[in-house]
Amino acid sequence: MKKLLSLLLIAAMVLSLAACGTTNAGNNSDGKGIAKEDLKIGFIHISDPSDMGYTYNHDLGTWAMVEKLGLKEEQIINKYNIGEDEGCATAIDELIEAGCQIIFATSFGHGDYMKEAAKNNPSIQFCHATGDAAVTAELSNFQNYFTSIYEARYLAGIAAGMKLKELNETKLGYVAAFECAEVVSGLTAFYLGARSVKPDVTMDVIYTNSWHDPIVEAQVAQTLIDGGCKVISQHSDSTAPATTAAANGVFQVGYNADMIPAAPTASLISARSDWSIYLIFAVESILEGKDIPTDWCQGLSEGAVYLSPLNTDIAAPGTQEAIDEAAKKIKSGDLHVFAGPLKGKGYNWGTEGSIEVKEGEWFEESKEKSAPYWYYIIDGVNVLGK
Amino acid sequence: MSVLKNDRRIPFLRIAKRAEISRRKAWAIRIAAILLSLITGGLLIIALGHNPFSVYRDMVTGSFSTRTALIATAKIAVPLLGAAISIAPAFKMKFWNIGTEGQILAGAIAASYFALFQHENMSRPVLLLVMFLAAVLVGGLWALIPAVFKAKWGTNETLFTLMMNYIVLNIVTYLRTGPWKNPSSSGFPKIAMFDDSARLPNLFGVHIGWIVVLGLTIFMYIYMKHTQHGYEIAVVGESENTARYVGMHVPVIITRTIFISGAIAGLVGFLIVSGSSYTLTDNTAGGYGFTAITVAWLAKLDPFAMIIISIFLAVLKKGSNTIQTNFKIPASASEVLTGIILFFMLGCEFFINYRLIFRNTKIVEVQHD
Amino acid sequence: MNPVNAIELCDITKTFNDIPANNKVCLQIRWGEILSLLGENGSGKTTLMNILAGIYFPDSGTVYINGNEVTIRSPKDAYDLGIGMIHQHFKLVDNMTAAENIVLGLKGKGRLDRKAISAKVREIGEKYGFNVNPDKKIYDMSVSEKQTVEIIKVLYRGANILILDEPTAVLTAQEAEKLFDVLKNMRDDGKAIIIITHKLQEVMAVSDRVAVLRKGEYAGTVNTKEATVQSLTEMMVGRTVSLNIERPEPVDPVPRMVVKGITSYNEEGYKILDNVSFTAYGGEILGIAGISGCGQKELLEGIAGIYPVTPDSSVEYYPDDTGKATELVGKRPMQIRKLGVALSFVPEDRLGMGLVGSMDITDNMMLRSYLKGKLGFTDRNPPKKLAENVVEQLNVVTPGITTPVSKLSGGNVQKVLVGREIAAAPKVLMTAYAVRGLDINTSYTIYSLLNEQKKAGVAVIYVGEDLDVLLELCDRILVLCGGKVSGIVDGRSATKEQIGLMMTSLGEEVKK
Amino acid sequence: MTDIINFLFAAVLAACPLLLGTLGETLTEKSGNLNLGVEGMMFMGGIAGLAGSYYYERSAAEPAAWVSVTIALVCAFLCAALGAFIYSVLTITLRANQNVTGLALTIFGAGFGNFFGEFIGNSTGGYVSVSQATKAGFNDPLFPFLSNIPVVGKLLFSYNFMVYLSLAIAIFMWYFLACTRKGLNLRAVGERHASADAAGINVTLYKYLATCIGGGITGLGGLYIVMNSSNGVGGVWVHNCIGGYGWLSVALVIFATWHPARAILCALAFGTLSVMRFYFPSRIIPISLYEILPYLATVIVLITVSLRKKRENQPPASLGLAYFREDR
Repeated sequence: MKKLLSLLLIAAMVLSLAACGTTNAGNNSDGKGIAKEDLKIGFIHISDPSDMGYTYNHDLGTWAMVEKLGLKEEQIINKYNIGEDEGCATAIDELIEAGCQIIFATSFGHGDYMKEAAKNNPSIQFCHATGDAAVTAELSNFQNYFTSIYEARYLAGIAAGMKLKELNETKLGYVAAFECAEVVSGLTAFYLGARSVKPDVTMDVIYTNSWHDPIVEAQVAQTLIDGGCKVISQHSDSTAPATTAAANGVFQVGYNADMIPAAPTASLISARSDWSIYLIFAVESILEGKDIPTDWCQGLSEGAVYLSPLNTDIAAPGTQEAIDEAAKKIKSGDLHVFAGPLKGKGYNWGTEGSIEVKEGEWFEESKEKSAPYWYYIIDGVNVLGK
Repeated sequence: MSVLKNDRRIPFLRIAKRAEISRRKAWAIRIAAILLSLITGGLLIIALGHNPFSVYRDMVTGSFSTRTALIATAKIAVPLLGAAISIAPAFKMKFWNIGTEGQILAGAIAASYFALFQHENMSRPVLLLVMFLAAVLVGGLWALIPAVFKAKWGTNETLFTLMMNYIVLNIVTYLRTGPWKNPSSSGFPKIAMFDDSARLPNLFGVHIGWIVVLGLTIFMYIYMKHTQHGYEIAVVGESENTARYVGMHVPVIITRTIFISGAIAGLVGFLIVSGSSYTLTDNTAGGYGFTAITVAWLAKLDPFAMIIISIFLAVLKKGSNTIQTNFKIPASASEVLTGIILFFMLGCEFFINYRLIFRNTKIVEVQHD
Repeated sequence: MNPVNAIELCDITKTFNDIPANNKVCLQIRWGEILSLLGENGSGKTTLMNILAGIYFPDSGTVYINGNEVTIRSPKDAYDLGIGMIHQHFKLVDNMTAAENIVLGLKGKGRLDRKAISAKVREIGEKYGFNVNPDKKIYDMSVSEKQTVEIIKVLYRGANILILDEPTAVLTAQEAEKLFDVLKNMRDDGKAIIIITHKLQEVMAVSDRVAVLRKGEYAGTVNTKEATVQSLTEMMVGRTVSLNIERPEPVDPVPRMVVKGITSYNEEGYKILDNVSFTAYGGEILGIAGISGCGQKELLEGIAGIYPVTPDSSVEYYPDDTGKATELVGKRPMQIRKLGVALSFVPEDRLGMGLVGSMDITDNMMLRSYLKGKLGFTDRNPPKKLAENVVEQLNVVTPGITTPVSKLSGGNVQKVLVGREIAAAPKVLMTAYAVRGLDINTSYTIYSLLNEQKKAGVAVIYVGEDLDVLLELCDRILVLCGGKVSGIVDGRSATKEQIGLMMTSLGEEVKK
Repeated sequence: MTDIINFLFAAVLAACPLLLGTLGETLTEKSGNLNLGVEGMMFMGGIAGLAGSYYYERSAAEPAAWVSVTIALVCAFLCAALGAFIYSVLTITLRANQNVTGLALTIFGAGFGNFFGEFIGNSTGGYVSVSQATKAGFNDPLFPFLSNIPVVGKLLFSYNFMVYLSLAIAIFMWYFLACTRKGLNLRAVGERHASADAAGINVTLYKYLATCIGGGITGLGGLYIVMNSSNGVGGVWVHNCIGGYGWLSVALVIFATWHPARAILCALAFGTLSVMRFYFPSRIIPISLYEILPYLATVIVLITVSLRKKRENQPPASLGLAYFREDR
């Protein structure tokens, strides 16, 4: 009896699989745009906004976009806590099933699954932040976007450098997620910013091997502080380094979110992206039936990156002025973040690469494609315990 | 003599083993348990401010109503069923193999090696065959380690197999962050997606693994019911003394059976990487190994009953993804619901095996002297 | 002394799986007496006492302690009422000390005062003449030491009603004697003592009164002085019996199995078999006697290839009269069978070794033959036929051959097992306690089955515990004591006393 | 020198949640219950503690830190004990298989934690965090006046109260098991149900209490991870933040051979291992292989225990078995 029942069940399943045939979700195939009220937007996030970091910040962009375009909350479907694994493919399928015409994924590791889905669902737009595969994928519906966050990091580095100068210390610490170009580009920019005001500064870097693991982030921050770092910064998603810095009486420069509320006695300033600029642009594009560029990257000049307000209670005097001046120069093109002389070495694409930027020259970051590609560790930056 | 004191109350409730229970009654108890668990879950849904009927309805329609939904459900059910099948012979032998998760990963690693590094040297059928064989072999060998210690020295297999899960999980992390890191991912520690030739073909939208697993189900039914090996497994599980009495070589049977168990788990690992995720991640086993233990147990190790239960749990999982989109109920609801259902299902077996005797079935008068 | 009964049981009924173990049993025990509770195996003695000890809760019936009606819901209730039971399988925690076991579960100061406890344990020991080291771990103790701990445990709790379940089964004669002295001391102290046993000579030696249970029912109580072995036996089995077991003369006995110097060590490295040698002849029944735990189990299992024996041991099997022998030592049962050795074995533990309780009769028949199927599959047809035959020929009471054997009664389980072993057409048939727990009728069925085998020229080895049966059934009797052969006597001429002595004193005196 | 002190300090903090998990599971296993749901109970304890503290602070006019901390402790303990209670009802009263029930509890508890973590976040505007005062309550040194003594001050007196609490539990548990009647009774229950029962011990009650209290203690381990900012996530809910700690605790129980005092050292060893890679980075062993070591060590202990058969180091003999008095 039981056996019969189960066999029937299987049979039913197989039949219905077959019967469903080739019906397909998605409807925007004519390129004529979509009525605003029909629009559905899907997001895939690696964590949820309670990380007070990357996802929180990206989520802010979402709601800014919703407000600006006059969308309804129901038109946004957020998938939180989606790992960089098969769960991502499932989440994408869910979003497609729910009728999303455009899907954003925010973490680098989602890229492979976005690409697969883009291949199989040509009528849906897939926009992947921080990724670098869109150029080579040659799919019209798969794009990458990122901000020139290195510019903001450089400015944030100035705040760190000023603080070190005030403390008469020389050591920075950096909680870094992975040894990948996105992270290395950011930490180098931060270091260069600090060095521009405190030339003898050095920086210790430890990798956490995770975008978002507050426990390890705190442990790494503690290790860096125990190793003598007086100002730390981070490329990781949580406020753990900030709170750890506060607990140890040292200072911190944040990323993604204004971390002053989490650590008022430690957090100096944060480098942030304003994702709403891209989100508004991309969503407007599909509403109007226009193409979205394969790679999108904007920075300080366009307002896509900015700094959170300086914590004037603890920042070194003159910090704001120094930052403002450098910002002005970056906007005007007088200052380049990766300006020579620079010498560095790094691993990428499985091989060791090296670079030498001569005095007066500079390295163009995020121009060929949106994702950063500076992956060289320069002198003065020490990677610990690789 | 001292004064003897005694509380004269008969216990409120006593229990006794049941001699026999009709199949119908047993199934009625089980169905009642499922209903009760759904009601409990429903109360939770009400507490969250939703209508339980529409939530349950959406869970079911979200798992079956469209082609994509069906495919997604099947993609969950297939490895779950496969893993449950792999557990069956071990549990029948009363070898508490809770290392299925690790054995799946071990098989997946082996298959991935060929998919990643040897795909250029082989044609697609050969590659898939080699991946299959490697996964089966490595999964089996991985399971063999605790089995040998159990057979030889009686090392506690529950805890041993459990530890093996975490060892292999960290090996995957090591491969991902080290030697197998995709060189073209800007340094990001991720293993590359498989070449097309290392991917399993689809049938009705789902990778052909589902046919393999259904085949395995039938194979396992026959193996356990009608083969000499199956008979030996049953005898060893029931009484090692009896097995030794008739001259079965118990250590050989233990190691052989656990090898088969691990090999099937390894095969499931192959199906997952080659059929649905197309790469190897820390999450490749994705808890299937653990959930499958409950599947196997609830099915009372009957391979056909496992089909129903794994589909049921797959619906829960897929359905809660749907209700996450529809009602903004966090997707972890599936684990909460699964847990509740498992609790009720585990608890209800008691009422099938025992009967209750309440105090008022017999009243004794109090006497004073 | 208190005039009333220590315990009075009225109409106690207890069923397991709808099979009554006790049916309306009534019983009285007085203060200051030793009562023997006598009955065959399976007559419900232990069940009844477990009800008093709070292990089982009766389905119906009333218990009076010292004249008061009580309800015993747990062992704790029993202790509170002054009842202490020493179970046949000791309920001790192995890796704790004697003292710790003794105070287990007792109320008292939160902190364990080990010194005070040890002192009190010694005190009790001295009072009754025990010698026990309170700080010794149970796993380091001998059986009799463990029993002592159990008794002290009960006394420590101030029990004045003691129940001992087959206390002498594991003791040597001297140890048993000592135990009886202690019990008599306690009786004189005013305590009520119940001994469960089925050994009649013990009953006669130690008890004041004897209560008899028969098939779960109360058969009466008599004063020991007025009872005889014969009258008690009748009460136990319910009718006048003369143990007239058929014993045909052996016809043309030929050596079938020659056992030379079997030696074996148990897991703890203790010598459990010491140079045991004998020859089993076709056409005769060789009995093996001994106190339980003297190596009988290991001897049979050693021969069958289940229990490890030293490599210099030898078991030679002679399939025919040509004098060609097959060596069995060092081979597993499967290999032994492959060599064509027709050796059948009915082990002591029927459901734990001889059969698989959860499997049906057919699948149990297949145990010996499951490898006969083709291509690795099992063939259930021959075992099914065999099952049908056994059920029919041995009158196995069962709903059908698809019933799990664990659901059958003890006698029917044994018929299934013996039936299967005989169906294998053995040349050597070993049985261990083949009639333990069976009613008289089934026992006689088994005896006649063994005799049939004997007449067919099979060498039958019969390990038994009832000396009367051994003396009436067997042609020769090998007596084991502490893993050694203390002698082989002729079944027709030997006496119970002679064998009893050999069981306890290595037969040295007898030889002299 | 400071390096080593800092390192040891970090190791102790890393060890604390593990120690709590281990102690709870040790108590549970001493009663013969192998509760594999540690991870689930830690999740339940963690989220309940956070929620209790968070809702108290939102509802109280002037929330006091010590009240908030107490509420968190009580909620964490009770909620995890509730998980253990479900397990107890199923395995003790209803005699369900312990392994399977434990896994079900893991599935349920992890879902419970993540579900309510996300749910509370969603329903209160995205970010759930306890107040700075409560965070300080969990993180500040318990003996600030002593912590400035050189070397010893940092090594012995500068930890938060949870560290001392877990040590106190460990020592008390050791004393309880080794030196008290009730401890003796509990050990007897785990060793042999029937013997304990025959000795008049209420086996069911002991099993329930040990399992539920043990569960509660593991819940405090979960709370530590949620509330503490060193080796924790610092007073917020992070999806899956407890992932892995429960299983590591199960491993540690074996590693410490079911001994609460030894558990302190073993937890410290695991803690040391987990921070060693930051302080003494090795270029030889990759980080992820580092993380295998605890499990590998556990396997080795498991094998040694089964090979040496030393009576004192064995798992409780009745571990994993259900008890029914009238079984024959």
